[in-house]
This record gives sequence, C-alpha cells and structure tokens, in this order.
Amino acid sequence: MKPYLRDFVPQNLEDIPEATAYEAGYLVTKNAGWRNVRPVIDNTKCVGCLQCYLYCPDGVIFQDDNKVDVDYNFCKGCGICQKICKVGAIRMEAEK
Amino acid sequence: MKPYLRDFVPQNLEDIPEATAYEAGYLVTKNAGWRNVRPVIDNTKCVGCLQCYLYCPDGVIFQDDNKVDVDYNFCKGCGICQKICKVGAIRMEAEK
Amino acid sequence: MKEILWHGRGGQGAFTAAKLLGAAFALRDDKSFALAFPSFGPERRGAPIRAFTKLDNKPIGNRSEIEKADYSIFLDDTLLVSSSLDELKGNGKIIVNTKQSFDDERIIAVDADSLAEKVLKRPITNTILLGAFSAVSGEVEISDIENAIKLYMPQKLHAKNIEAVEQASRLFKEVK
Amino acid sequence: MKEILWHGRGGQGAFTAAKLLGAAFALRDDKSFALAFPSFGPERRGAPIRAFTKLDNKPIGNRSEIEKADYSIFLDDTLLVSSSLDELKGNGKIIVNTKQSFDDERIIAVDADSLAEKVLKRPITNTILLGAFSAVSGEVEISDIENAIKLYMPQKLHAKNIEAVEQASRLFKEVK
Amino acid sequence: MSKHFLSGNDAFAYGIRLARPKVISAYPITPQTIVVERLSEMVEDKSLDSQFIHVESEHSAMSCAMGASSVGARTFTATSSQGLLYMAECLTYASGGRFPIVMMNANRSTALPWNIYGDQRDSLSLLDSGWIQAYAENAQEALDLALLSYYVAEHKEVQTPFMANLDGFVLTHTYEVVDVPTQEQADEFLPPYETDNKMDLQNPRNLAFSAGPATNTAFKYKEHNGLLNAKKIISEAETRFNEIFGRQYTGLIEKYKSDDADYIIITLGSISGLVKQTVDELREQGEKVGLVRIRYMRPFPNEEISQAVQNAKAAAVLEKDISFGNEGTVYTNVNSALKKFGVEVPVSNYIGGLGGRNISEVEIKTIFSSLKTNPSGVNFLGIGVNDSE
Amino acid sequence: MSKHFLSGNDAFAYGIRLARPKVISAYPITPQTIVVERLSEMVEDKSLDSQFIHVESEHSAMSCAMGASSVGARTFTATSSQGLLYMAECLTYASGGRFPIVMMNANRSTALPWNIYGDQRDSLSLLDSGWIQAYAENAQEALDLALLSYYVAEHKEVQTPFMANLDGFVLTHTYEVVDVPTQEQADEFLPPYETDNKMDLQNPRNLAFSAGPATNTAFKYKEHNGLLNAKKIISEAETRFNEIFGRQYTGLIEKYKSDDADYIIITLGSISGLVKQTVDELREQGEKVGLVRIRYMRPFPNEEISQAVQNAKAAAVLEKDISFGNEGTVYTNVNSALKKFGVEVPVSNYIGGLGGRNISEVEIKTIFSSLKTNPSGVNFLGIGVNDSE
Amino acid sequence: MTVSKPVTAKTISKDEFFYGHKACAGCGGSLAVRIALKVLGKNTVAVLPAGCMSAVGFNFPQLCFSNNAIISTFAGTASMLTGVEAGLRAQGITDFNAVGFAGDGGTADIGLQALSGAIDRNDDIIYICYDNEAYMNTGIQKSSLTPFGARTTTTPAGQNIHGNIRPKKNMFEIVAAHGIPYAATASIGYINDFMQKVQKASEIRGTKYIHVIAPCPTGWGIDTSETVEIAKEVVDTGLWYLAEYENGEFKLNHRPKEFASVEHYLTRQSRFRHLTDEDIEIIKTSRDKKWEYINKNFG
Amino acid sequence: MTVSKPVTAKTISKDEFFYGHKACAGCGGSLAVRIALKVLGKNTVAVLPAGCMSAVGFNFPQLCFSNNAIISTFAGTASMLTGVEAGLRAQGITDFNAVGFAGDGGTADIGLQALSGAIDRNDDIIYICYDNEAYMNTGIQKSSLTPFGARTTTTPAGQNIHGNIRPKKNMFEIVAAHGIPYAATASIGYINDFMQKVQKASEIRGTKYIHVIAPCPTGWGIDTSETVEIAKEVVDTGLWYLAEYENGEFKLNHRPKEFASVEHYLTRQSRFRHLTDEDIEIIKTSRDKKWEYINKNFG
Ligand SMILES: Cc1ncc(C[n+]2csc(CCOP(=O)(O)OP(=O)(O)O)c2C)c(N)n1
Ligand SMILES: Cc1ncc(C[n+]2csc(CCOP(=O)(O)OP(=O)(O)O)c2C)c(N)n1
Ligand code: SF4
Ligand code: SF4
Ligand code: SF4
Ligand code: SF4
Ligand code: SF4
Ligand code: SF4
Ligand SMILES: [Mg+2]
Ligand SMILES: [Mg+2]
Repeated sequence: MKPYLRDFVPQNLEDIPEATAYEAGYLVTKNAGWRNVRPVIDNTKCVGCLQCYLYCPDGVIFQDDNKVDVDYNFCKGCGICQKICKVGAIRMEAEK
Repeated sequence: MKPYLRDFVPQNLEDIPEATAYEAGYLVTKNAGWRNVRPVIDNTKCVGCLQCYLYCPDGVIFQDDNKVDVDYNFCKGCGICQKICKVGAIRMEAEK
Repeated sequence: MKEILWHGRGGQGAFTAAKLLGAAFALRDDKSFALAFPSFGPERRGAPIRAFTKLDNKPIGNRSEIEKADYSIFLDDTLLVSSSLDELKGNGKIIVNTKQSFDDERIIAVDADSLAEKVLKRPITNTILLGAFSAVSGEVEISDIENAIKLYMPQKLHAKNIEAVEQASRLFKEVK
Repeated sequence: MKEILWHGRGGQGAFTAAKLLGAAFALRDDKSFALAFPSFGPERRGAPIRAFTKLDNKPIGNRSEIEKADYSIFLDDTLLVSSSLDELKGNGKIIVNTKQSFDDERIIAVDADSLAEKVLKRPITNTILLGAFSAVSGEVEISDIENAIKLYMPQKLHAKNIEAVEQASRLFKEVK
Repeated sequence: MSKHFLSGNDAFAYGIRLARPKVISAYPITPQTIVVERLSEMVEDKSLDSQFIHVESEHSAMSCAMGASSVGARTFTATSSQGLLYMAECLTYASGGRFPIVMMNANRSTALPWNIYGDQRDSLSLLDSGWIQAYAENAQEALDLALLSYYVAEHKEVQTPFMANLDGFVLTHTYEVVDVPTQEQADEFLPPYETDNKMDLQNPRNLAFSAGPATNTAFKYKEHNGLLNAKKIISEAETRFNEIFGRQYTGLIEKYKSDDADYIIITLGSISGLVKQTVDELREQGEKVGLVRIRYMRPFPNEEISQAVQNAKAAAVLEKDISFGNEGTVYTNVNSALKKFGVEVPVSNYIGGLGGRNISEVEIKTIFSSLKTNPSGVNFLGIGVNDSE
Repeated sequence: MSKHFLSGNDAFAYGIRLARPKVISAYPITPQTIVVERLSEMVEDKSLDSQFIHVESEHSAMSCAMGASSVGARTFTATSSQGLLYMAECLTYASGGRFPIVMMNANRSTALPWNIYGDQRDSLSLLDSGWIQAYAENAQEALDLALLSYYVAEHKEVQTPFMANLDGFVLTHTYEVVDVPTQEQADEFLPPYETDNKMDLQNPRNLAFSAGPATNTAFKYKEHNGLLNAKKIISEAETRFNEIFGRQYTGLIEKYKSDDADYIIITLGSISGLVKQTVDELREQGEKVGLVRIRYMRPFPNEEISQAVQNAKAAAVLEKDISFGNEGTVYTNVNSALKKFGVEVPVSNYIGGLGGRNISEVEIKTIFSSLKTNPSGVNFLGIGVNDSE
Repeated sequence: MTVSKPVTAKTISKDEFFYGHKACAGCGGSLAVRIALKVLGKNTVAVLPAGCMSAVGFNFPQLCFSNNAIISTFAGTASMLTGVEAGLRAQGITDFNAVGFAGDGGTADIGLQALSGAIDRNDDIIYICYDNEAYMNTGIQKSSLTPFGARTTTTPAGQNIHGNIRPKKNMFEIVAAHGIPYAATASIGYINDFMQKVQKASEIRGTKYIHVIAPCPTGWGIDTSETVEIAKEVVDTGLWYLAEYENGEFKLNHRPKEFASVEHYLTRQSRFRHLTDEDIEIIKTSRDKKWEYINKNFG
Repeated sequence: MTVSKPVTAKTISKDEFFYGHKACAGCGGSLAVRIALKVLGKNTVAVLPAGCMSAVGFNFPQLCFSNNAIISTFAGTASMLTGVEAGLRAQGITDFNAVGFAGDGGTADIGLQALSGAIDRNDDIIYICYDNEAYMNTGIQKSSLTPFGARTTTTPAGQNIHGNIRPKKNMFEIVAAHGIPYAATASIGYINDFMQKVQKASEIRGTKYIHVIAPCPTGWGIDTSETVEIAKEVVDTGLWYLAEYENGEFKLNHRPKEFASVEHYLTRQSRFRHLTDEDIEIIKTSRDKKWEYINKNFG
C-alpha cells in the first residue's frame, strides 16, 4: 500500500470533486526532476540492514529480496542514504 | 482617590465620547438598592484592626480616625465584614 | 392583551413566576398566547430585576418590554416606590408582597412572606404572588397554574408550590 | 516589451538574476520600466523553478507570467527539454549553461559552470548568465548590471560577481 | 406533537435533539448559552445520544465540528457575536470543505463597545463566508429550522453548512408556545447523514487539500452552486416538512400582505412579528402596507424580493446592522437585487435595534409614513438622523 | 526621493519605516511575510526605532497593536488570508475602539481549498468590520499608502483603523521601480500621533467599555461618521501629499478614460494595470472604453461610481471574490450605489482570478466586447459559465 | 528578591481603584482585583478581558476603575498587555505596572495561548488569574479550572454523570514550565499572602503570573457572607495550596498542620451537594497524591 | 505499559503512507511523518495543520497520503483531532488511531490552546510535533521553539542583535504539567527510539504527545544529506534530550556519556554561523543548567 502514479489528471469541471475530498494517495507527478545526483546501490556490498530504507525521508528505498532498491521516480537525491549506509554500499552519481 | 458619583449623566449624542474612552472612575448610580441587610459598626467595640476594610469586596469600608465607617451608597450588604470582625463590632440589620 | 410586570431581586424567582404565568395561560387551549421574558442584562444576584408576561388571544408580535402594565407585581416591597404607579395602565393594579397596608386602592397588599414561611418554609414568594394574581385578575385559573408548575418546576417542589398557589388564591377569594 | 524567462532550481539564484536584470534596466533612466517576479508557489529547494523579467519603455500593466519569451535562460541544462523551444517568441533565443553544444541556432550555449568555478569559486551561475544575456541581447549595459549588483547584492559579493558578469560578457563579445 | 412553553434557545435545543447529532461541541457565550446547557442536560439524562465536547474556544468548537463531520458524523454547534467572529476562519473552512454543519447563532451586537444585546451585525458581517444563513421569527420557527437545516445542509446537491440565526434575548430568551414534534416524525423527516465527503477507513481519502490557480475556480464555482441549489432544496424540504408536521414555510422570503401593498417594509428576524402586527393595524385604518420578511440571506432571494416589491410605491429595509462607511448590509443586497431586475421602486434604509435598542411600534409606523414622502437614504433609529447622500 | 527596484512588500516596508511606528506586531503568513521580515531587519539595523513583537498568532498581533494604540503609540501590523480571518474579532474591536492602527493585508485566497495565491476574498469578506479599506495598484502606490494611511486613520475626524490591501504575489512579490521619499519629507507630511483616546498616567481613563441599548447606537453612529469623514480627509491628505511628494492621487476612485466611455470596467487592485493597457489598445482601435478603479471600498464611493458610469452604455464589475449564493461583493456594492442614484446603466459581474488564476488581456477584451451584447449576470472567468438569473 | 517591606492593612494605599461596580454581593473576584490594585497603586494600567470583572465594572457611563483600565477581547488579555507595555515603553514611560485580571476561563482556556506567548517573550507584565472555577459571567459553565465533581450548567449533575468528570487544569505548573521569572498561587482567604505576592511581582522584571482563588457565591452556591471563609477553607483542606515559583524553584508558602474536612468544604456548596461518598473519596485521594508531589518537589 | 514487541526496521509495515510529496530533499519533518505513519498503520486518520508537511503533501490532485488524512486550520490540529476521534467513536468505530502532525509553530504558538484543551479533556489522540525550530513553510520565521541565537528571517543576525534572543519554549514540560497520560521527546536522529515511542503512544488511552526534532536543511543551512546526522548530533551535544513522561514521572531515555561539541554542532549550520564565543557560552551554560535539572528531576 502506497501512493502511486495515476494516468488520469482531473482538470475539467466535471472531474473535479464536489468537495475537497479525493482518493487517498493519488499521484500525478514525479519528483525525479529534482535530482542532481542519484544514489546507486551496490548490491554486492549491501548487507540488508535496512537502515537506508528506514531513514529515507521520501520512503523511496524498498526491499527487494533481502537487498534494497530505489524508486527513481521519486528519489530526490538528498544523499541521506549514502551517509547512513555503514558498509558504503551506496554512492551518489551525478545526474547529467 | 476613588471612583465617585457625578451629577452629569452623558446620554445625548453630543455628550457621548467619540471613542470608547472616558474619564476613569465615573459613577452615576449607587448600589444601595441591592441591600437587604446593612452592616452597622459599633465603634465602641471596634479595635481598628482594619480586617473588615481589607476584606470588603466593594471597598466601601473606610478608615475614620482609627475607627472604620461604611459608605452606604455602595455597600451591598454581603455580610463578609460581619464575619471577619473578630471582636463582633459589626452586626447586620434588616433594611426594611 | 394583558401585560404583567414583575419586580424582584435576582434569586427571588420573579422570572419563574412570569414564565409559569405565561405557560399556565398559553397551554390551556389553542386560542391563548403568551410571551414571557426577563429583563435582559448583566444584572447580578442582589440587583433589582424585572420580568414580563404578556397574555393575549392572538399571536403576540411585540417583544418589547412592557411600558404600562395591567398588573405590576412586587416580590419585595423595598422595590415599590412612588413612581411605580407610573408604570400602570389607566386601570392597572399593583400587587405587592408586604406587611404594610396602603390606602391607594390601586395597590393590593399580600403578606406573601408569612404565607411562604408557613407553606414553603422558605422565603420564596413567587408562586404565592402568582396565586394572588390569579385570584385578583381572574386572567388565569388556579388549575392552569398548577399544570404549569407540574411542567416547569422540579418535581420535588410541586406539592408545596401548588399548595402555596391555592392558599394565596383562597386568601383573596375570601376577601372578595 | 522584451520578456525574459529564467529557469533554474531553487537555490541557484534564477530569481536574483531576474531581479538584477530588472533593476539594471529600470534604474538607468526615467524612460525604462521593468517588472521582475519569481514563479509563485510552494516549490521547495531542489524543485525546478522559473522567474520572469519584463523590460519596456513604458509602464508595464501586465503582471501575468510570460508565456512566450524573447529570451529563455537556463541555469541548469537538465531543465532544457525539447518543449522548451515552444516557450519562445518567433525570434526568441535560449541561453543555456551547458558543456554541450547544440546545432539549433536558437540555442546559445555557455559553459557557465566552468567560468563560475574560475571566477566565483562556487557553482553559482546566475550573474554569469546575466552577463551573457547582456552581451547576446544588447538590452542592458554591463555597467547597469554592475550598478544593480552594487545595490542589491551583499557587499562582499560585489567584486566577484561584477568580475563574473564582465568575463561572461567578454566571452560573447569575442565570439561575435 | 405536544405543546410546550419554551424560549427560542430551548426550542432550538429540542429541535436539535430530534435531529440526533452525533457530536456537539460548543463554547459558552451570552445569549447562546442556554441552548448548549439544555443539550448538555439531554446528554446527561440520556435523552440524547451524542458526544458533548467542552472546547476551550469557538475556533475549536468549529474545528472539532469539522473533524467530526470529516468522518461523516452529524454535528452541531452554537455561538454568538464575539464567538462567531473568533471562529471566522473556520466558517470559510467549513463551507469550502462542504461540511454540512448546523450552527445556531444567537444574534448579538459585536464589540466595541461591548454589548450583550441583540442586533444582527455578527452574522450579517460574515455573509460572504459561504454558509446558508436563515433568520427565525419566533421560537416555533427556531425549532423547525433545527430540523430543516440538516435536511438542506446535508442534501447531496447542497452540502453546505447552515447557520440558523435567532435574535438574541428577544427570541432566544423569550418564552412562548411551541409545538414539539415527536421523535418518530423527526426520524421520518430527516434521513441519517450519508456522504462521500468523509474519511473512511475502508476507502481512505484525503480531505481539505490545496487547489492551485488551475482548479481553484472550479471548487469555488461548485461551492457557489451548492448554495444556489439550496433554493430548490429548501422548498423541497418545506414541502416535505408540511406533509409530516403540518406547518408550511414559504421559502427564502415570507410575504405578508405585500402583494397589493403600496408601502413595504423589508426586514428579517423577530422584529417581523411587530411589523406584522403594525401592518394589521394600519390595514384596518385602510393603509395599503405590507411586509417582506427575508428568511434566508444566503442564498439571497434576489428574484423573490424584486417580485415582491416591484409594484409598491416605496419600500424600506429595516435592519439591525450597519456596514460602516456605507449603509446597512441587507439594504445593499436588496438594492443590488432591484438594480439587476430593473425595479425602480425607491428604497430607503432604517438602521435600528443596534446594541439591543428597542424598535417600537411607533417607529415602525413612522417608517411606513415616511415612505410616502422621503423614501431614500440611510436613517438611524434612535438618533433621528438621515444620512442620505 | 530616490529610485529603487522594489517589490510591493518591500515598498510598503519602506513606507512604514518612514511613518515611524512605535510598535510593530505581526505573525508570518504568505504572501505578507516579506514586509515583516524587512521591518525586523530595519529594527535590527536601527534604521527604525520601534518595538518589534513576535506574537504567537494574528489575534494576538492585532490585540497587541490595540494595546499599544490604547496608550497612544502609533502601531503597525500586517497579515493575509487565514490570518485576517483569525483576527476577525479584533478587527471590529479595533474599529469600534477607534484605534487608528494601520495594517497591510496581502490579498490572498482563503481556505478551503487551501491556496496561497492572490484573490481578494479575504479583505472583501470583512468589509463590514469598520475599517477603511484601500487597494493599491502598484508598488509605488503601496509605499505611498503606507504614509497616507496614518494621516487619514489618525485624523481627529476619522480615528479609524486602515487596511491597505496589496494583491498577493502579483503585487507583493513583483519588483518594479519605486520612488522612495526622504525621511524629512515624510516627517513633514505626517505629524506625530496625538489623541485623547488613550490611557494616560496623568489623566486616567477607562477604555473599551460596554455601552447598553441606550447609548450603543450613538457610538455606532459616530463610528459610521468617522468612516464617512474619511472621504474628505483622504482628499485633504492627497493634496498635502502632492505638495510634498509631487504625486497626486485621485481619492476614492480613479477614472481612466472613463469620462466619455461607452463601456467601462469597474475593478480594483493590481489588475487595473492590465485593464489600463487594454483600454489604451482598444482606444487605439477606436473603441470608447474606460476603467473605473475603486481605490477605497470603505468608505464606499457611492456617488463617485454612479457619476463615473452614468453616461456609459454598459459596465462590468471585475473582481476577485464571490459571495457564495449571491454574486461578487463589489458588484453588490456597486449595484446598490447605482440603484440609489437611479443610474440605469446595465452592469454585469465577472468573477476572476480566484485562487490566483491569471486574468489575461484576452479575457479583459472579451469582457469589453461582451458588454455590447450581454451585459448582465454573474460570470466566472475560467469556467465559462454565465449564472444570470 | 523583594526588597520592600511587606504591605499590610495599615500600610496599603487608602485609594480605592475598583469601586461602585456591579459584582454580586460578596464577590471574591472583585476583592482580588480591588486589593491587587491597591497594592500596585495609581500608575497601573489594568487590562481585563470579557468576564465578570469587566462586565461589572465598565458599563458606560458607570466606569468603576479610577486608574487606567481597558477591556480586552476574551482571548487577548496577555497580548493586549504586551502592547500596552511596549507602547508605553516606546514612548519613554517606565514607571508603571501593566497588570491583567482574567478569570479562569479567560486564562486557562481561550486566553492561554496569548499568555503563553507573553511569557515566552518575557514581557514585563503582571498577569493575575482570579479563579472562580467556572465561566461565571455567562452563567456558570464548566471551564478547564472547574474542579472534579462540580455541577455547572454544562456539567449537570444527574443520575448518569455527577457533574464535571475532569480534574482542574494545573495552570500554576503549566506557567512554571515556561520558565517564567515569577509565578505564585494565592487565595483571597489569605489576603496578606496575596498582597505580598502582588507586591513582589511588581518588583520583578519580566513576566509574572499570580493565580488567586476567588470564590463566587453565585456559582458555588454559598451565602454572600461566606466567600472569604470558603477561600480560606479550600487552602486548609489542602485542595488548594499557596506556593511560589521563582528562579526555577518551587516553594510552598503554607503547610496546613492537618487538613480541614473536605466533606465540610464540599457539602456547604450547592455545586458539590450531589457528590457521593465515592466521588468525595476520589477528591481526597487526588489531593493526597498532589501533596505527595508537593512534598517531594516543592521547597 | 507497552506490551507489544518494539517495532524495528525489519518488522515495521512495508506500506508507505506518505509518498511522492514535495518536501525539500532531505527534509527531516517528512521522515518523522513517514515513519510515524508506518508504525501506526493503515487504520490511521492523520490531521495536519498548515505547515510544510501539509503544503508538500496535499496539492490536488497530487495527494500524498495513502491513509485517511486531512488538513486542519493552522490553530486547529488538536480540536479537529478531537472531532475526528469523537465522530468515529460516536459511529461505533473504535479500531483506529487519530494522529496529528504539527510543526513547532503550529504546536507551541498558534495551536497551543487547542492542544491544551484536548489534553485537558484527555481525548484519545496522538499529537506529534515535528520540530524544525521555525516557521519553515512561510520562509523561516522565528517561532517560540526557535533556539537562542538562531538567525531567522524575523530574527536577523546583524551588528545589533545576534539572531533570536529568547530561549526555546519547553513544550515537553508544559504538556507534562497538564498531567497528560504520555509525553515524550524524540529526534529523527534516533529513529528507533522515536518508533517505539509512537508505538507506545498508540497503546495508551487518552492524550499522547510526542515532540520530535526534525531538522530542516533549508532553514538550518545544512546540506540535504546531513539531516539525520545533525538530528543525532543535537542529542549528543545535550542540547536536546530523549525523555518520557508517564504516570506523573519523568524518565530520561538516553544519557550521552560525554557531550559532543556544541561549537561543531552550531557552526556547521548557517543559521548559527554569526554567533560569538560569548553567545556560544550562553548556550552551553543553559544546557548545563538544564542537565542539572534533568539529573535532579528525571528518573
Ligand atoms: C470570543 C468570546 N467567546 C465567548 C465570550 C463570552 N464570554 C464572556 S465572559 C465569559 C465567561 C468568562 O469566564 P471567566 O474567564 O472564568 O471569568 P468570570 O466570568 O468567571 O469572571 C464568556 C464565556 C466572549 N466574550 N468572547
Ligand atoms: C491563521 C494562520 N496564520 C498563518 C498561517 C500561515 N502559515 C502557514 S504554515 C506556517 C508556518 C508553519 O510553521 P510550523 O508550524 O513550524 O510548520 P513548518 O512549516 O515549519 O513545517 C504559517 C505561518 C496560516 N495558514 N494560518
Ligand atoms: S544501509 Fe547499506 S547495507 Fe543497509 S540496506 Fe541500505 S544499502 Fe544495504
Ligand atoms: S537520496 Fe535521499 S531520497 Fe533518494 S533514496 Fe537516498 S535518502 Fe531517499
Ligand atoms: S474588623 Fe471589627 S475591629 Fe477590625 S476594624 Fe473592622 S469593625 Fe473594627
Ligand atoms: S456588607 Fe459587604 S459590602 Fe457592605 S461593608 Fe460589609 S463587606 Fe463591604
Ligand atoms: S457571578 Fe460570581 S464572580 Fe461573577 S460577579 Fe457574581 S460573585 Fe462575582
Ligand atoms: S523547508 Fe524544511 S521542513 Fe519544509 S519541506 Fe523543506 S526541509 Fe522540510
Ligand atoms: Mg471564571
Ligand atoms: Mg516549523
């Protein structure tokens, strides 16, 4: 369970709800464009301690077979995970 | 220094101030009509301890030559002074 | 329309009487209407207050205070002053709780204090004056007042107050 | 009216550049007018933002965002996308901080990062792009920009940024 | 139904009990307090099954009501004067959020100077806040409004909070005979509250969000239409009300002998009773006078008022408020209606009852007679000044 | 004087510094914040000798300002939107107390939905609160209003608080050239604040008291007249302002090519710039169009507007607000003015810019052209709906 | 910290600053206001929010304060005080006291936030809460300082609920937790103690808070003559205590040798007359718990 | 009181409830909200007042909470929570958490009164203050939780004034002084401690308050990657402490063996960079005084 991207963007009068109430977790834009650097996880080094997962403010690190992976649609490249990873399994790479 | 009764009661448009600001301590009505019983001080018993003066919620007991007296215009007859007076110098009398 | 003005001090129950009278009158049938209200304001316990009852056989549109009364009722005779008579309509009457007597025929004296002492064992005279009003004015039946008391006073006060109303009324019925 | 659109990320100083440009232009004489404003909104640090400068020789009544620009200036080439060209007027130009080169003549590339590294010792390219704009467009004199910098940047940044503006401008003057 | 001798506050409390709100939050203020006291007694004696929340201010009273409404609970609150102003932020919040909260407002003057008595500056100064605003004439209408209000407010096509206004003291504290319906009747009239505009554990939703420039107008337009739809739903509710309770109300305005009247007073609230009585008297004397009583200030009865006065020779708006530096707010609204409908009847403005000043029968007669000669401008009752420009 | 490139907020802060307020209390809210930040900097760097009070809410900001004013100190505060609503109780308190506080309001939409952008529902929804309300067109006028406001508010014949409104973002956050007067000029223009309406250790007074039914109307009448007097004093202040600063303002309204216009837009605030530009353009094409810009909503320019539009064929009120269940509030006020003065020019209403939606030149042209054919009803820009009844 | 000699009945100013007011006969609140003003003297600017004291003292043209005084909004006591203080200081005036008198509702409920803000800024003001344990001016509704068990018009006592079910909010400790320069509790039943605390407050710079129990015969259901007695009794029973907070330390000023009867205290008041033995037991237990705490933490 | 096993990185719900939001990169507040919701689970109704967290999470149609969530007025977090709780309970629904997330300004300033009211009623809600030490959403203005010395846009640092001149209000102790069932301090730098406190709060009935330090890279002037580090450092320096209040007792949860360098902590943040040695001395002295108090009073 997690907010996720939808195709439909309500814009017209009919699509806009009557009250300020709408489906929870409805996403229509990504945050990828915010990033200058991206975290890259070296799965060979990762020990699955989940500290990066715990401390990511955006919650974009997820568990993947006892290892972890990043949802680059929403990672902002803050670099917290890189600092948190005690074994140095994460490095930040320039986006360009 | 004390609020006191005035003769002039502002009622007309001209007499009413421009803003909600007026002379401090301006009284136009008495409280005597509130009283069913009145405190009467027996000056022969009074020892001038001033406790009645201190505890009167309306501040209507005043010092008079080391004794005390009551401003009956504003005394409400609550009876606190009578209870406070340790020497029994105050008794409450029916108003009628 | 009959207009009844009540005078008392906060706590003496003037407004309760005003309200009971209104209820007694208005609930008796579909053609009776009443308004009852206190004088509105920041008055505190001890301060003189007024209350109002208006009785009519059609809906009453005027919610203003009564200026001239058919009956002006005083729960406490210290409140009765000479200008009190100015508050009466031409043939208006004052009913006052007092031990004094008056030689003005517009003023009807009732020793409600004594009656209250006897019947209620408390110095509350409002229902007694209501009983007196009923007898004097004939505007409302004792049974209607009893009905109002049952509806709008706490249960434990019913019996004594009904008794008070009846005794007060009897006082006048006898006199008359 | 000349309309200049600025693109950057929060913190890169796009709006400062927009404002300096407006000040440089408008304070030079009584016949020059400018508006400068950021894109309004809850955007946070890191999010792409836009800023706007409008230059004219009469008071500017239209406070709306620029839809089609004479110059669209990018402080960061990751923000430059193919649709960026749609934001230009017919003869509009893009000025972009980049190490790449483009074979579209509407796009003018400036390696502002390198120049910033050299002159400012910090990766802040806004005044460099302002210098570039001055040289490319001829809309505003270097001296006016310097004046604006002196008025609206903190004292300790004056010298370096003036240097940056001048060097950037020279870059283009030479090329041209 | 059974007859009772009740004050306006009591009557409203009886009506609210019949409506079975799930949550009641309120803060004391004269002259509203009695309605809340009654409800706390009903909760204590279990004749009303409701959560009674003692909040620490009116802002919290409304905020709490919105919280309860946001999970689909029917809610009630009440206030007056300073209290209404103190919760002003929450008023637009509730209407923008389309929470169909019902609030009783005891109309009272606003400080400064302080004054606890009845005038209507409190609610009329917040006319733009997106609430339905109704004004009761007497205790019976007060009780009935308590029931009608939920019907209208919660209706799918309306979804708008409802402020029922009772004149302070002269209505809230005045006792009169009131027919109190039975719970069965009330239940037949008023369905339970159902809505999509709520947080739901089965079907999570995000509420009360931001909407930027692109979509904001749409939300505001819908809100506006919710209020406009209320016109129809008020009428629907009143018809249904009459079927069940046998009392028919008349929609946004009440016309009293105005159809053929030459001179009309337009007013609202409990003073209407006295105006009616005066109309009757003057009619007996052969004067063709009438009353148009505004029952709802929002949605505003533009068309209804215009039609009601179009054949008169002159009309006066009598109101208990003033928009300083202009004129009475009701007058402004009425004028706008007449302007739009091209009604050229001259209309003057009488500001009366400020700070609880009594409006007398004599004054009402004076207004009627002044309509024959000087039908214009802003006049203050109790000052004797005509401020026409 | 010297020229600067300033935002509306900056300009206002410069103006306030020149007015030398003794106490400043404020609470942050977008898009007002900058003005307060600037002032806190000026206090820090000692270019302004003032007490800067960090209050914990807007209610306290205004309450603190009233406290300071009640001892005779010139005071300033600023707010916007939710903040203005949160202090609503204090607005009527300040006006009823006749405290000549100056407040800058950054016009912003009000929740719900949340929206930080500029529309004018905040201040227009509190039009009845007894404050003078001015609306600036640009940063220069903003700065000048900061000085003019104290002159008018504190004048013996006015004694009324003053709300200077700046459109959020499009004015508060937009930079343009502003002439900043010297302190000497400002001191010449604006005398120190002197009043009897204060607590004074030498001459004790009781303030902000109660006034019952007998006297309340008198206080309200005086308050009303204070606002009406402001009309004269605004004009006096502007004349004096021109003498010293060489800029002449035009009182309650500004007429822009409206004298001979067939079609007129009536509006307020910064959108007027675009309307002027459009008028110029259309005039060049031979269209007889014009603008009436409302500079003051209170006191309301009934007569001025009526005169300005009486010879037109049609007019439109363009405004950034809506009184739900009725129409735009400015429209209502304008209609009432025209009704009273018997001006039969048809007037329609355009609600635009809600929640910061842009109003474009094309839309303004459309309004002008629609005036030729369909001059009535309530229209929403950005929805394409005509709501005429 | 106090340097002056403690003020007494003999030495207190003979001026009356609160006089001719329309408070009920025997009103404890009016006694608190009267005495505090006499201690503070004529250079005092008083701010009173909506509540009984302003309602009875400011009915134009009956204006019952002879010093400078103003009504604030109900929520605005402290913030208006801040403005008064800053406004005078900004004009170069320094020899004055800015004092607020707010009821329990105006202090612990709707005025709490502004008070907290003023303490946080450490504004140089005196804030006196006269606590009559309910919203009296509007007709005896529950406030957060209404004690457990009390009947009010919004906490009716009946078969199902025995009056107020929540304990009294602890304003004294809440204020102390702000690190205020001076805070104290008092009772009009111990008026000398109260006078000295007011005097002390006037001699300290920064924010001062005094919380004084001021019984209300009307709301508590006692005779008008019993106000002072009952204000003493509440201290003697240990249900209220006299203490100070200064320099970060709590100090108990008065320790009853043995507690007076809680039953007697409660049953003489009609607001408590419905309480069952169990209810009274709860009250005693919570008192004892409080005193455990006091004994542990107060100097 | 907690019976459940403490939640950890391994056992915490894999659901994400706060996702796709527009907070600045590295935002501490969003981490606090995210983690708390993961602990509380899907039957949670969240109330957020105006502030960064609502501003970044609720821009229609980008709605970033997958649980039920609502924005309250800025002042209305606690009172809206009360309504949510009462409204659900009145409908017979009991298996849910009502949680509020308010900033320091929304908690200690404009929302304090409503919070105090909710605690006083002992409403069954969890109130979490994410403290980033200023009004961040409006651009870094001073709140009453801004620490001494910090530069904000309304407490500029210059020749005459060195940033904020007032100490941080002590919300934890103010809340505790209300006699709340449970209160705690926390830091996102010690996330396990925070998680367990949230878990504990969810298992206690009545009002719960958790005050979590949540650094803001934008407002504090640090790199986006340093948020967690600095949140740990503030605890290690002793400038913040991890504690609980329960059953009327304070308990310290973590005692740094020796304090980390205050200078290092301060100077790495641009908001403190202007501080003089004397300013820093003041900060250290007041920390030491606080720890004296903690050592004396906390279990
Ligand atoms: C915003 C607002 N809400 C409510 C009121 C109504 N009100 C006036 S006084 C009062 C009661 C005051 O109680 P308290 O502060 O305890 O003082 P007391 O009357 O007991 O002396 C209330 C509720 C008001 N004036 N303003
Ligand atoms: C009544 C009111 N006043 C002011 C605001 C403006 N405002 C919105 S968020 C905010 C700052 C919030 O600060 P804080 O509570 O610390 O949360 P943060 O933004 O730091 O997360 C302010 C001042 C508002 N929304 N409502
Ligand atoms: S912190 Fe490092 S080791 Fe631990 S899960 Fe993340 S990447 Fe793997
Ligand atoms: S860089 Fe930041 S947002 Fe991206 S995964 Fe790492 S912690 Fe999360
Ligand atoms: S209390 Fe008694 S003895 Fe003392 S002064 Fe009063 S009357 Fe005299
Ligand atoms: S009876 Fe009461 S008011 Fe009169 S003097 Fe004695 S204490 Fe004072
Ligand atoms: S109600 Fe109580 S507090 Fe109010 S004036 Fe009367 S005795 Fe005093
Ligand atoms: S400003 Fe600070 S608190 Fe707000 S979103 Fe950015 S990092 Fe988070
Ligand atoms: Mg009280
Ligand atoms: Mg914050």
